Amino acid sequence: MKGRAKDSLKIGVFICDCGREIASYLDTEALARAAEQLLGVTFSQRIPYPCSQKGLTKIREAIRGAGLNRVVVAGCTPRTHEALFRSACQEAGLNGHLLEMVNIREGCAWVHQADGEAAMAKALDLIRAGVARASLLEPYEGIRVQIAPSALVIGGGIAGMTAALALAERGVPVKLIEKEHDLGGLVRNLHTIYPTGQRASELLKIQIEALGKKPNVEILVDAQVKEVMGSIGNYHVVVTSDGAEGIFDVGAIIVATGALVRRPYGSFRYGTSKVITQLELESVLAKGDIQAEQIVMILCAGSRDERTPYCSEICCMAALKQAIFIKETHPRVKLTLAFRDLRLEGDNPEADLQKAKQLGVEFIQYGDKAEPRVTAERVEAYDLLTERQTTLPYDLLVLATPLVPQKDVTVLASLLKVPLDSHGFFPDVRFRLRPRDHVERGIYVCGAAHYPSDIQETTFQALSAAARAFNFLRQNQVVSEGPVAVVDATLCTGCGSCVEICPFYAINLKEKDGLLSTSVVDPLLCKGCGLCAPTCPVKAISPQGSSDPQLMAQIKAVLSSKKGRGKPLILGMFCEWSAYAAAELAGVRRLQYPSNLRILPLRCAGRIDPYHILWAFLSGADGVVVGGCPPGNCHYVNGNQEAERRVAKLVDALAARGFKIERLRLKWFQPDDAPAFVEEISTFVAQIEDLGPRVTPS
Amino acid sequence: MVAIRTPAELEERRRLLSEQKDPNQLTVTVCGGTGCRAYGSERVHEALHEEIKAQATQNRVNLRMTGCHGFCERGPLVVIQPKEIFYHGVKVEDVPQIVSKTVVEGEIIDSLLYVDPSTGQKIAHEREVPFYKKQRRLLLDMNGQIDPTSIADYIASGGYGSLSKVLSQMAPEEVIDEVTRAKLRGRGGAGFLAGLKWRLTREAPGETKYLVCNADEGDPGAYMDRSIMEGNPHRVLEGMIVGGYAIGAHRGFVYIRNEYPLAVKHLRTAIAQARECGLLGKDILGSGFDFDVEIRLGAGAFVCGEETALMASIEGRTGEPRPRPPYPAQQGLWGKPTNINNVKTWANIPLIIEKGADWYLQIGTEGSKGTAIFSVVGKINNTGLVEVAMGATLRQIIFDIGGGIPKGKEFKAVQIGGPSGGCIPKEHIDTPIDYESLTQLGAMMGSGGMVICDGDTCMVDLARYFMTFVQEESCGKCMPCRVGTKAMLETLTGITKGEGQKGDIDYLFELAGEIKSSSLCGLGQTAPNPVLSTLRYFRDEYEAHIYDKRCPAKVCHDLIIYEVVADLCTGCMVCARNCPTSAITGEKGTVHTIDQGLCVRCGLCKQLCKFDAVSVS
Amino acid sequence: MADFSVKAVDDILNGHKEGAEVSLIPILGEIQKRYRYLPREALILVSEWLGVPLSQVYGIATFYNAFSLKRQGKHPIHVCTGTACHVRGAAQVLDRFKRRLKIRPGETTPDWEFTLQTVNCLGACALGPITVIDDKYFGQMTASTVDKLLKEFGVERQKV
Amino acid sequence: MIHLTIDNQEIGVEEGTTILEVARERGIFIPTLCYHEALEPYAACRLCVVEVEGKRGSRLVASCAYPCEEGAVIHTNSEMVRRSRRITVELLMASGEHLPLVRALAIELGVAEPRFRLPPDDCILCGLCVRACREIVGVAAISLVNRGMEKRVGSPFEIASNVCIECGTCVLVCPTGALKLEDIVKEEKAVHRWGSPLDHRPCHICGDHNLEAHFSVDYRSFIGEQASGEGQSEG
Repeated sequence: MKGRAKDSLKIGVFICDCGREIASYLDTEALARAAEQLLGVTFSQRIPYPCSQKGLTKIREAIRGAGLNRVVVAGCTPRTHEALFRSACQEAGLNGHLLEMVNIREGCAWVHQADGEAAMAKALDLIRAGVARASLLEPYEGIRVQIAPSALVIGGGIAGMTAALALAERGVPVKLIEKEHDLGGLVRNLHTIYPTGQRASELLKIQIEALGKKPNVEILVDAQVKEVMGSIGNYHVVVTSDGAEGIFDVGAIIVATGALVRRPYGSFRYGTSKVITQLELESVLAKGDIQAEQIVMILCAGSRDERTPYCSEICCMAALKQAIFIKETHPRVKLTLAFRDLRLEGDNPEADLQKAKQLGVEFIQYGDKAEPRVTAERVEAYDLLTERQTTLPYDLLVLATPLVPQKDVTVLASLLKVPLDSHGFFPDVRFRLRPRDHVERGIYVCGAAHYPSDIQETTFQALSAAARAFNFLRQNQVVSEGPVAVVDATLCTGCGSCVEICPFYAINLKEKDGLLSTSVVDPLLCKGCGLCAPTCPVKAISPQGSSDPQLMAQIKAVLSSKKGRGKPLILGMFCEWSAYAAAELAGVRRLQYPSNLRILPLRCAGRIDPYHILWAFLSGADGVVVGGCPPGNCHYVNGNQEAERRVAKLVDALAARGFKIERLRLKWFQPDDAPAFVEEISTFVAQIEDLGPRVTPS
Repeated sequence: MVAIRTPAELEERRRLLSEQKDPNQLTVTVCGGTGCRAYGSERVHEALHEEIKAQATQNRVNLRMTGCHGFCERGPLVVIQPKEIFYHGVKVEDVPQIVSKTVVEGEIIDSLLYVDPSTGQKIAHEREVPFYKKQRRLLLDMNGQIDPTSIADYIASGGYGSLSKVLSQMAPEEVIDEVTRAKLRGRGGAGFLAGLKWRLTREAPGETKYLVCNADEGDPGAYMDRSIMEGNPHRVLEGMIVGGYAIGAHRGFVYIRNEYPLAVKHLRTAIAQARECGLLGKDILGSGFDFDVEIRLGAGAFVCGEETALMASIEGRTGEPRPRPPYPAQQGLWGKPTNINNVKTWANIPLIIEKGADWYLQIGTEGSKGTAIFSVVGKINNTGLVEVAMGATLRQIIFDIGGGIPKGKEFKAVQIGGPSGGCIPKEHIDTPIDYESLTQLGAMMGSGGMVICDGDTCMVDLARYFMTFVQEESCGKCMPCRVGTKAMLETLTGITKGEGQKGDIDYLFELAGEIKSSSLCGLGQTAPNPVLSTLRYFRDEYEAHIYDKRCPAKVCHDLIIYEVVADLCTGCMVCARNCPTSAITGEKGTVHTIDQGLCVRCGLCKQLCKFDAVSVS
Repeated sequence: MADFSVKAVDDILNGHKEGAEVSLIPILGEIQKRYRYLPREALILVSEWLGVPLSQVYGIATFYNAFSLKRQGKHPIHVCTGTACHVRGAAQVLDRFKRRLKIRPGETTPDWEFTLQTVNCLGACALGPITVIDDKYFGQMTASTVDKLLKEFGVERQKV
Repeated sequence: MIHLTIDNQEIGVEEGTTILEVARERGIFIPTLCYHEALEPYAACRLCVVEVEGKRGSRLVASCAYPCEEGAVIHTNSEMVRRSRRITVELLMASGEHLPLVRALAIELGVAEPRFRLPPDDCILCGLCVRACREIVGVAAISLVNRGMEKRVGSPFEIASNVCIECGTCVLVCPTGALKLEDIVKEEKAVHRWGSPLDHRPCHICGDHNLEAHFSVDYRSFIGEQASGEGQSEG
């Protein structure tokens, strides 16, 4: 883009009166005339309502008539009106990404109502910045990719089978792979289902038969995912099934790998003959041979502690179910249920509880103090009620141990490029981005792979995942309009910094010339946050529409009215999700704040390069404030933390050289807290004003 | 039933069917309208079935359950053809007798006959019953005769003749001309000329067009649409198919309340049969014209009677009206030109086509042609569905047909048109009713609900009732309707509670004016009518409530007290035992007393007292 | 959620393969019919299968009277408050039900036996005031017939 | 091009423009609450009503949605219009008397105080947020819930929406400041029970390892000079 000769530019600037809303605070005509003088501007006009039918027609006519190849609309916030003007451009045959909106309403007219002169200066600066950016804008078409109209379901448990069935019902070709030799997963070891009391084996039989009847379902057992190639819409999944290897091309993947019941070797004397897990008891019940006379059940055996902090949801109900069954079939058995605290789901679990008590099941709450101690003959447990140790002799000890993630989840996660949560389950990751910029991955998780859950919940999750997969496949193609990062292969050294930092696993290293490797961006995975750009040591990668030249041009332009004015000038580089939104809101609420703040929007504070800040000071800023989302709220996972770290580093570096670091600040903002924003800004500006203007080197 | 491929085949089929049907065939019809069913007509029907099997073995007897006969007051109704012997209030116990005597022997059972309250003489034949005699039953006629679940019945009695006529002999424009010439006005209430509406839709640009049958009869106290769909669904379908042909639509919807399960059932059957016979679907009667009808169940929102809300509901969104223009005729369902008409409008079409516009023009008044159906309810002897030619007077409807007010009480007013209509006092009892006259009187044809009020009806309370209704049914989209009606309701409630003050009436007028003039849809624009018309004719009652804190009709709870009339009370304890709040005390045999502090004025004691010893004041 | 099965909802959804906004209200109708209310899971699945925003589904579920988000009692009681019934004293009937069951319209008795509801006209005005229990019509209701009816359903009368 | 008279001035406008658009372009003030240029007209607040003369007398139409018609005679501020607006505002005040926006309108139209009151509520049900979320952002995280007097803005099941992108557009368009983002994004963000928080992937390498280099090259002098400059300014 450096190569472009400026004279080829034909920028059209349209200044909006917004009826009286802008015009009564800013001399829009004067702005239009001033804009005419700017480099590259060949057309400049004031319009009462550019967003009205009439206004849009004017813009379209100007584009065609004056052969404009860039459009700048200075008026209200892009948040509400960009789509409108973008389509107007497109209708006039101009690529929608060649539009730049300058917010002189919320961003200027409404917030500096008192000081007309300063407001005008600021408005002009903003327009300058807009034009500067516009002159460096590049057309962008977006990406369209056909979706392979089939799905892969990983895991043949209840979740997997339900999901596969639901998709097959609606005519989607499904591949269902199970790593065991039989379908059914955990449920295979179950006796009955809670709360329906249905035989687990029947439930499975029904499901498996139903699957068998579906011609469009292909089931592979003893199968495992070996590799996942391709990208959104077209995954090429390499699957090995007893020796043989096959590649499936699918558009959607449903992860239903379930979970394991932990076998707590080394604790609770597990492994000795008289100690079994809750799950193992199920098969005992299925056989129906209970010799024991004294059964003790310990709930939360090794869960909800430091090692496994979460609750496995299902154990309490299962234990209750088992206890009732045992007492009903073997009334003479003495059965004690030691629990931390009962967590029962369903319509009225109380009823089951009563039933158990009537049947003579004994309950002991050992609470959080101490886990029960297990000796060869008895269990020592602290009874919260009686507040003393009690001894429970047993000849069968049943441990309700937690559900834990499958051994190989990390492998699968890295193959699929999806994150795992701290426990090792697949979280329901949602990036809170504009739909236009955000492409669904086509990977969905359900069942215990997600979180320990009972049959009802699992079925629900499976159907829900299937539904989302179905609607994803039904689109036939994915469209991504949002700008993405581009790599200048001639500069890229293949250091892998960007690969490491990308929160969306969107960048890979590819072989180049056989030896050196270079970064390649997957445009469908990239969200254009720009985290990669500052991290690149050679500035080989940057997001479209916010490249370093563009940002620096904006910075320079927006600070240009500095010349000859005594007042210090502050630059705000604001994340559009938080700080910039708050600023707009301040405008809507007509909250006034100092006019010597110049604001530039960024997709994410993580785009900030210390470079830009230095450049801002060089260009005459007396203070710089960087605004981002509060920790944990970053829409791009950890852009705000990145920004924080970089700024901190810069601050150190500057401080070390005696630079007044009060001039540089990084702040978190809530998008809907305009008053806080105004206060924050005002105090910062005040501080800078106390410091006085920076003496720039002549 | 085999498909019918050409008009000729239809006529042939008709001939066969009517040949099979011997006019002197002994036929027992039981009214199967929701009203009579609620009275237990289904059980009567079963009993008849059994008895006939048991007794009337030798002579062939047809037993059929028909649609609503309209005379709901006297249900269950049984009519024995061909003699048309009319029994009312039939109970299961009467059945053996009916079969043995009337069916087998042909004798008439006096005890089951209808007695004309005015003359005191017994009437044996349905059409001589005053209730029917003075009606002009164009749309309801067949209800009492045909089995609504049998397309054969309908075809046999001339059904789908208009359709075949239209498809074989008339161009779409001609159909529209005919309807326009007949001056048929929309029966939904507003009375817009149907022909004109059709033309607008036909001429609106765009290939795809839809038509809708508005059967969302939400207006409380009106049930003629339900009765037609229950009793003669095929005529509605025929009307729609003809309309589709005229307008150029190939897909129609019936938007029907789900509070009408029987109507839905019969309509479903009818559609299935029509499809089977090739009267719905592709290439109807070999004309090359395709048309099909889908049923959409309303989900319980009065506002969906409003056409834009109705369309939103069909499209699968909340039933919120949208501003017009664009009108449905320009942009309706899914943005395509759409014609919406009421059940009765569609049911009129086959008649007009069959008998011609000239015939139709003879019925009714200058401005309003054809008949009007009213559901005459409330304080009236013969509750039921009444169909009269436009221009009939209220007196004819209420006294000649309706049999006057129960217990000889005095007629006070009639509320016409439900929540969007208004009250008409006795002064105007002789006004011929049609669209114009009703609007002039501050009422409205609306859906034809007619609630008769006597001296015991408090007009303020009635107005308040309707305001409560619209307030509950307002979709809440536009400010005047959502908050305005609430404000009116609160004011009215205040008045009925005796908390009314000077200025209330003016405030009501102000609000009413605003709501009428600036609400978004018809619901709001007509909501104030009940209040306005009662204010117009019964201002004195309002003032009685406001100024002397008195409810002339003795209805408004907070303005009345119940008292035991000492010399009538026998101390039977009935009231005391049943009083929900134990406000009544007194020993057996001694005069009871009502503790006004505890009394909630539920009126139960007055209801129960056999000695009329409880008075209201 | 005992009687409610997500699988059954899936079957209902399967009946409408064209899956679009158009079939939204009919589908909700079927679910309501089957469970007498709309369980949350059901609404979520409907939204996801039809690809209609959950907010829209929820909006519709709360807009129309026919839909309920609360679990309903075994015996729904519908008291007609249509005009005809009103002038014939429906208010007293409703009031009696309220007092006897100690619930307001739209509420359900704690034992999940009855749900009280008002309806705007069942079109059987001749019988007014009308009450419908378990789809059975009861005409010419009075406060005392309310007591009789409730007795039939085993609700013994205790002085209020 | 069609011709009409608005407040006694004859003008020609393009077909398809609404009365409000025309008025605004002509600088004629018409109050609105539920109108937004970027959204489909909603015609719910009824504040923008204007008088249109017709055969059967004048009538009020919502100017935000009503298209200009050939030969129409429109009055945007007649007594009829003002009366209607006064009552509309009075009704608005029933629950919104405390809102600056409403008070301003009341003063403008000369309404002292409402004769009818409801519990105070910041939301006036203009529906802007709902429509913005659906039409502009394309997310539809919130919708209008219930009907009639119970109507309000809400997210499904009254819990945090799991599709909300926290773009703040709803807050931005809200004319009364009723809407707070946390209303939509508070609590656990999921209608699905298993919603679990994003894992924050720590970044392994430092993004600024090249900063030193920059100092060593162009900027060192600048910083140095700066330091001294600062020094001086403090004296």
